[in-house]
Amino acid sequence: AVARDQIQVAGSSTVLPYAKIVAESFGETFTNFKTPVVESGGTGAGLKEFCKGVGEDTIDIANASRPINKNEAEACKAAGVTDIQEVKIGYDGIVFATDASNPDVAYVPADIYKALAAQVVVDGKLVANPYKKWSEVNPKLPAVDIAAYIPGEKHGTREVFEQNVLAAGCKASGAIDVIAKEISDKAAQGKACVAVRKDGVAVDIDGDYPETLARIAANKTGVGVFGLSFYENNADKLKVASVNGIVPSTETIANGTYPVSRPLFFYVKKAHLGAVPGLKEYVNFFVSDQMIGPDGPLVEYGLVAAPDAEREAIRKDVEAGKSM
Amino acid sequence: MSTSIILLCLVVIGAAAYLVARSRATALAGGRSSALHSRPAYYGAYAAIWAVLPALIVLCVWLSVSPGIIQSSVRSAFPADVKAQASVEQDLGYSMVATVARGLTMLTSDEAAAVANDPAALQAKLLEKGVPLAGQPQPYMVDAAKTLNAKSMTSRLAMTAIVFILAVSGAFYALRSIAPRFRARNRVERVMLWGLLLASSIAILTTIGIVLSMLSEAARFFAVVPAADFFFGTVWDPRFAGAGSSSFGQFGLIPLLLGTVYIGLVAMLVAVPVGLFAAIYMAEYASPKVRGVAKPLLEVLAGIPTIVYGFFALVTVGPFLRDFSAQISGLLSGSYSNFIQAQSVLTAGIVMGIMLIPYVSSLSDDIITAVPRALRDGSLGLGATRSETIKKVVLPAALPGIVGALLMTASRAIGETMIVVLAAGVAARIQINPFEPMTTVTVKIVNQLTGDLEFTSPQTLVAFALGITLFCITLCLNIYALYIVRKYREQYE
Amino acid sequence: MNMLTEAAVEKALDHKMSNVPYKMIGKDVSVYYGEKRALFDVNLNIRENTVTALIGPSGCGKSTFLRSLNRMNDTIDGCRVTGKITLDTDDIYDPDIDVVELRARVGMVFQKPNPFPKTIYENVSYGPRIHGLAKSKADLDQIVETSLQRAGLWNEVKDRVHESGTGLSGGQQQRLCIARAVAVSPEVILMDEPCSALDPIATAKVEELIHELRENYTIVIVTHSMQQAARVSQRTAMFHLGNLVEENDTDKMFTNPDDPRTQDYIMGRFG
Amino acid sequence: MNMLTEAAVEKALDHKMSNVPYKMIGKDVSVYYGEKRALFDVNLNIRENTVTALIGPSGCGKSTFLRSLNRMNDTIDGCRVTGKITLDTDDIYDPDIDVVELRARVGMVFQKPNPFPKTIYENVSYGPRIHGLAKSKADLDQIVETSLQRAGLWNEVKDRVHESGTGLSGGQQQRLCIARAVAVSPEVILMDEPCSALDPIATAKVEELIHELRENYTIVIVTHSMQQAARVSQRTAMFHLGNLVEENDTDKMFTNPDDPRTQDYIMGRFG
Amino acid sequence: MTDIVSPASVTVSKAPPRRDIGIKRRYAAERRFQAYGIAAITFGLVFLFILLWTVIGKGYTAFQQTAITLPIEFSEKTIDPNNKRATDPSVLIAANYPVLLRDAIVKQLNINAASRPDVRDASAMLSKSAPIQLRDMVMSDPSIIGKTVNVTVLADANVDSANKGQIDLSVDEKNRKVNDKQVGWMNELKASGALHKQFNTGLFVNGNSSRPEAAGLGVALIGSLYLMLIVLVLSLPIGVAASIYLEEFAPKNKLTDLIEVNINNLAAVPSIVYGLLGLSVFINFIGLPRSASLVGGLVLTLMTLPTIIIATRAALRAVPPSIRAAALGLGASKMQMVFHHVLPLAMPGILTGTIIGLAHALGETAPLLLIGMVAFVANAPTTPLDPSTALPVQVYMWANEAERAFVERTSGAIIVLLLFLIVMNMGAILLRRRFERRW
Ligand SMILES: Nc1ncnc2c1ncn2[C@@H]1O[C@H](COP(=O)(O)OP(=O)(O)OP(=O)(O)O)[C@@H](O)[C@H]1O
Ligand SMILES: Nc1ncnc2c1ncn2[C@@H]1O[C@H](COP(=O)(O)OP(=O)(O)OP(=O)(O)O)[C@@H](O)[C@H]1O
Ligand SMILES: [Mg+2]
Ligand SMILES: [Mg+2]
Repeated sequence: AVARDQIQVAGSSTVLPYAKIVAESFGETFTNFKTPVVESGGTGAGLKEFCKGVGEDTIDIANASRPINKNEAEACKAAGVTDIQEVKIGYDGIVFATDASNPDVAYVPADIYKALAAQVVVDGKLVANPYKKWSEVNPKLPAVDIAAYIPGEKHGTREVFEQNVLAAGCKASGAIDVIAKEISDKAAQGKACVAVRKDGVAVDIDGDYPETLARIAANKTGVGVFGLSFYENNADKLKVASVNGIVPSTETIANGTYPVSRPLFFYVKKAHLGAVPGLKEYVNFFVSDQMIGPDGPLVEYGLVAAPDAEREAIRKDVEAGKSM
Repeated sequence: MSTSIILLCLVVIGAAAYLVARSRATALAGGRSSALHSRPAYYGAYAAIWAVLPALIVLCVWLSVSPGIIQSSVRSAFPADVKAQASVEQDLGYSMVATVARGLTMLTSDEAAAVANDPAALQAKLLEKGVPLAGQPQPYMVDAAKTLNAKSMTSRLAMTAIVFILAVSGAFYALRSIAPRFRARNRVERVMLWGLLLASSIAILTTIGIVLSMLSEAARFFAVVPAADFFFGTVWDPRFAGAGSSSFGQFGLIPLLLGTVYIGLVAMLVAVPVGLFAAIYMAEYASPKVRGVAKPLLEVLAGIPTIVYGFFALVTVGPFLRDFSAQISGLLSGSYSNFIQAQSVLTAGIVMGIMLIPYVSSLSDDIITAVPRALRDGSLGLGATRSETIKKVVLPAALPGIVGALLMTASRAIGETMIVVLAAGVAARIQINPFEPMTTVTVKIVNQLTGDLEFTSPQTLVAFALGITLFCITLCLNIYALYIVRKYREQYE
Repeated sequence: MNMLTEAAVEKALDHKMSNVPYKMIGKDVSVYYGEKRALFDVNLNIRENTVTALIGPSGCGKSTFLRSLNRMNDTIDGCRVTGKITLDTDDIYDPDIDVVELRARVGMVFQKPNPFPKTIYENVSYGPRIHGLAKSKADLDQIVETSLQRAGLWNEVKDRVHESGTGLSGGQQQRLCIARAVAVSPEVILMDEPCSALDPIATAKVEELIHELRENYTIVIVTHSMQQAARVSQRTAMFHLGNLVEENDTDKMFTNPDDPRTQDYIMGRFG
Repeated sequence: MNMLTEAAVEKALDHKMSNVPYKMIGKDVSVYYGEKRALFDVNLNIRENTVTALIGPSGCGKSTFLRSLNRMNDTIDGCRVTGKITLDTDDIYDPDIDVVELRARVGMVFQKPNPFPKTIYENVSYGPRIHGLAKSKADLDQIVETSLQRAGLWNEVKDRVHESGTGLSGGQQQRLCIARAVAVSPEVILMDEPCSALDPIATAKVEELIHELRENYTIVIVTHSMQQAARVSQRTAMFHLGNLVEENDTDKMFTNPDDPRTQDYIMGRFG
Repeated sequence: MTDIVSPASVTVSKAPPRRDIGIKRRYAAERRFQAYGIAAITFGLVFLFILLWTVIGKGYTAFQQTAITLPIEFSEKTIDPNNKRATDPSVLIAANYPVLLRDAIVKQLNINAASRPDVRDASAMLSKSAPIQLRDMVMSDPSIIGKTVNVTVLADANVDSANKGQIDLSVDEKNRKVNDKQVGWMNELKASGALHKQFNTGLFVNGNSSRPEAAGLGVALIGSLYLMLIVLVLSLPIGVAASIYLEEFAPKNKLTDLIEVNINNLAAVPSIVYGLLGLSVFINFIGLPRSASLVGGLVLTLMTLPTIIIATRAALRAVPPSIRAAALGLGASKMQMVFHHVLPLAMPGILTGTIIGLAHALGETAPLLLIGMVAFVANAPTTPLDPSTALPVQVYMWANEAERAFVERTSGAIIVLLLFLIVMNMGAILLRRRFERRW
């Protein structure tokens, strides 16, 4: 094959909008290099391509909305991709929102757990979730049917939702103790805590946020799970819910008071740094404050910037070429 | 010489061979073309084939094999310390060499001399020429690039020579063998037949490719998940497998399969009657004008991207059905609760059915039109009405073709994703109410492949298992359909 | 060379042809295929319970006239019929008339055998079935058998009535088509060269059938064979270039035609 | 009743039929359609420059035998021919033989007219074109005209040779097919009831053509008309139930056949 | 002859008793049957109409775009303060063009340059791609430096949306992307004629962009064009050739049965599986580049082949055997028979298969996902080996964008896709009409 003169990036569709902004600015700033190609297709598929091997015909960067895990790293290694650099670019806030016409809502994880878990504790016993209306869960909530549009099992967001909301709610509502009594296996306990009811009240969305938005438009009392950036772009149509009394925003997420967020990454094949023209420049450009800094376009789009010190550390790691 | 020029020359040689052979054949015939076995044009074609085909094959083989050979010979000349590196690193080094080599061909000899011993200058110079390098080339790379250029040049020269020799000698061989009784047509047709055979073998190769590209991953899936759990499992609940969690859930095929069948069935229930009646109307009743307009218009339905249908279902059809059902139940029982969910088998089926209409209507229309008029006359002459004629004579005669079209339609229904995702959701459930959501195998194949899931986990690998399974199931269905068609086939003359 | 068949004997006994009432009356019938005029003001009446033969050189419009008698021309794009044709007292081109009923009353056998790609049984039972002529399966079987017998095909196919009709030889196929038409028991049967694909034995059978049918049915037959016309028909009409040249009692026609063209045609060559 | 045509006169002058060399020799020819055997060890030779008529009741295998003479049976799935058939000295079932060349030498006219859905001109010029029989457009025009003339169709279609061949009447279509076959000037012409759809005038023309062609070509014709067989052929072969019953000089066949079945067939009924 | 027509002898037969052949019932059935036909066509067309209506209704605004004309002063002080451009052209690339724009809009709106929020809000009304536009102007003609020129730059996507009324201005200012001040300026600019709508050429020529106002279908159009050319050039001949072989030449045995079943089965393979195939065969095995339209074309070819083969075989089968016999009887070889007679007669069916197959291929995203064509590509491809996207991919990606302005662009892209489809099919449909005939 002909020597490649264009950076190839693949991976998470959550990171895609940010990578796109960076790639575009990169192409405009470094006129010697072509604008990188950024594929979407999911973290898994991206990492799979990434871990296919080293060389011209493999991609240079994988975007990920979750850290690479052990098995994947091993698969990478087996294919000769030994030197991988992990770069964190910031955080993605995950928010609950309803149609703008609804009154303000405030949740605590326990409410959401009770509304959406497959089994809840009623009178000290585990039973299949009987709740139909929010007001049954918590009298302070409106008396409307529970309908939640949550990320499907293919999404990384789902895991965050389960860990930070359901598991937390499970614990907070005290259900964990009942579960622990009924189920001895530790792993099974965790599972039972985060199992979502399957009677059509909680709807998995395997598509992207616009689908969730459309579903809420069709069912005005439904609650959807969105990325912060998506919410901000559609703030006129959506009303965001506070969790634990904290309204999600870049500030509350960055300082850690809003509980539901996750880091975003990309992974660079270090072997390619010396071989693919522009790759080094792209990585440096990405982590510069011009991009991921608090005034950068990524934050404007909805990324939650990492704190100053963390960004500094990221840049230092990149400079040093620190690999995993 | 560039490949395109070589190709052009081959075309010219082929054309020349064609003309010479043709006129030679004409001359041999001495004006009595019946003295020739074949038309002169066939002799021409025969010579052209000999001139072009072998040369073309050699050209293709050469082009695909030579870079590898050159690469290994260039790499064998790498310095020892480079050779000591891992082979992947050498690969990258080589790609740098290739870039440098490409850049060097763009430099004039003066420029080349100027930067010969200065890698940094070389990099800058190349950048100026539009060939960016990732870093400074090492000295050995420049040498290797020069060797590479030299070798490529030699290879190309040799290839050009051999190709031309082959072309010309092929042409001469063919010209020599021309004789009046020489069966040029048969030879040419044999080549054509091979061409046709080759074309139909692509279908086989595709199948093999599909199976192979899924088999090893599917095997890895079955290494982790017992086949019985997969095939007979009634619960589909793969847990998210991202970082950290190593447990995985249940992978029951049955709910997906049922959903596929159910949604496909509803879609066919919409598409087949509508499509068939549309086809019948266009073929038998409509004036040519109406048909000329309606048919292409309906065909537009096949070309609308499925995501559009998906959003149509999500935004329009689904809520409409939901509210409609609420109205109905309100009228019947007084309680305005919807019994049709916004996402349901019904929604997906209807919308998919609409998309499939042209598959049925256009293909069937062609097939119905092709039924000879004598059959229609025979029936009309007996006093049958037109609809009776169509139902009892025309459709049965057209049946094999129509079944083919229906099979294709069903196939398309099975393979559709986007509409199902948006109209029926992704919840894998076992139930029989068409007003409730269900999902299909294809949806899960796509979703498991494109999510954030860990790619080595069974959650992703299950996509391959699903793919292979679906493939086998549809294969069995097709075999059965073929058997049925054979049995009821009515051949007309 | 003609042997005196039973039919011929009986025909010789037909004296008062001119008194037989008309079953169908064609008045100023013209047919156009698009721009092209294929029939020019033909006035031809068909007598009841009579076999009328249409003869004339190829392309003269025999088939066209025949097809206009049961409005099969309707099915041809761009075909237009003017003038008036009546069946009994009904104007068959009256918009009120029902072509289905018309065609059930005026059956047709075509020039090219066109069996349906179905079994022999289904071919023959098709007409009775759509018109609901059989009350029971046994009834239907009976109709199929009689029709096949009448068409002289029963013995050849009785063991394979459930095999495809298209697997028969050309002649067998045509007889199948005749059986199919007969099965509907129409009032008038139009036959467009029904025997052109038949061998003499089968032809004789069909002619016998025609003779039999004549007692109850009116038959119009297009034929190229003068002998056949002479054998089977009581009236003969001669067409030429889209015009009706002459219509007469068959005997007269073949012995002492009024029109010199008929004379030329009949005497000049023979079939 | 037969008029003594020119052909008949000339035929009467053919004395030494048995001395004419064989153009095609069929030895132990059997044909199977799948399991069904349609021909049983037929030994029939076709003499050069002779018209051989094949007669016999419908379904007896005449068409089948005819089709095996130019290997048209090859095109039917499951059809198998055993025995040996030679054309001149070539075994036509030899794997080395080129069936295309064979069919160009042994032309064929089918029972049902089957013009291509193209113009009349294209229909006729197709054969000469693929065989390269015309050097120029004018040449081709000439061939088309002659062929149509020979088939007695020229006068009817000369103004519309560029209109579709399927728009012709049944008889015209069949003559078009004959013209198409003749245009290739084959050595042997096989005709499967070529006149079954023709009127007497056209039939006479075709018979005349057959007579004309006989001087240079060998002709095998299947017919249901005894008269036609008697008029045009010098040799006649009679088939029955897949067997060759008798083959003989036509004169002898129609006056004093050797086989009682032939006698029955010919005398028992007439066409 | 006269005696026959003489009126005196005309007696008309008496009609026999009418048989009951269920005329009424049968005609009712006939009418029902026809009504079903009309209903079926109407059903299809109505849905087509609804679909088109919603798409066009949402998308037609995408063909217009808000632009702002500003007098821009290309001040040398900002662009090249040290006057080094003669020796180092790269200063022109790195120059601070946003400042030029900021100054221009501040001046135009008479904003206090010291009020930072105001200045930021005003600058935000211009597209982020405007500086690139200025840069390109300066690069192509450095003599412009020092002059003041009227330049029409794109407005920011949010301004565009607001200008088209797609943003509900009654919503709380906090919750929308344009604030009241910006709306005021907008109206001011509109009144002065500086802000106006123009035809959205960028939609057809630009590559993809993360800025809605600058995002275009250029890359996708070229990509789709390549894809369709490749699919047409490969799948039609291969499909027809394969069908001819299977239908006319192949011995009828178990093997050809297998092939037939196999082809039918390939039609049922989910399209994403073709993506898997393309990934493993064309990219990993043969080594073609990722994201290239060549690979996409090959994958779509394989996906389209079954459709074309099935349609073609049905069409070939529908050609009456008598035509074949006629050709063979004249001494045409089987090849000649097929190519001269059978194929032309089968043409309508073949073209239908092609139309439907191509339509399917044109609208397909899933198989392109795995071979890297569902991607952000900004540079227009020059060869089929360059990275590119396709129209449905663009639709898919834009449908998943968060920004409001992408909503109308998604519909706009669908309209373009449909136009593409119609243009593409037109030829085939005209051809098909020519070949159609009844016999
Ligand atoms: N394609 C076929 N498949 C099976 N059987 C066939 C086929 N063609 C003909 N036959 C059978 O072979 C026998 C001989 O048929 P053939 O067509 O040769 O008769 P024929 O003498 O030409 O009759 P006709 O005068 O009616 O045309 C018949 O019994 C017929 O049913
Ligand atoms: N569908 C048609 N379209 C145009 N012209 C037609 C059509 N059918 C017949 N004709 C023309 O009308 C004239 C009469 O045709 P018709 O079929 O009635 O002749 P015919 O007497 O039955 O001939 P034959 O004995 O050959 O069957 C002919 O010139 C024929 O070419
Ligand atoms: Mg006729
Ligand atoms: Mg026959």
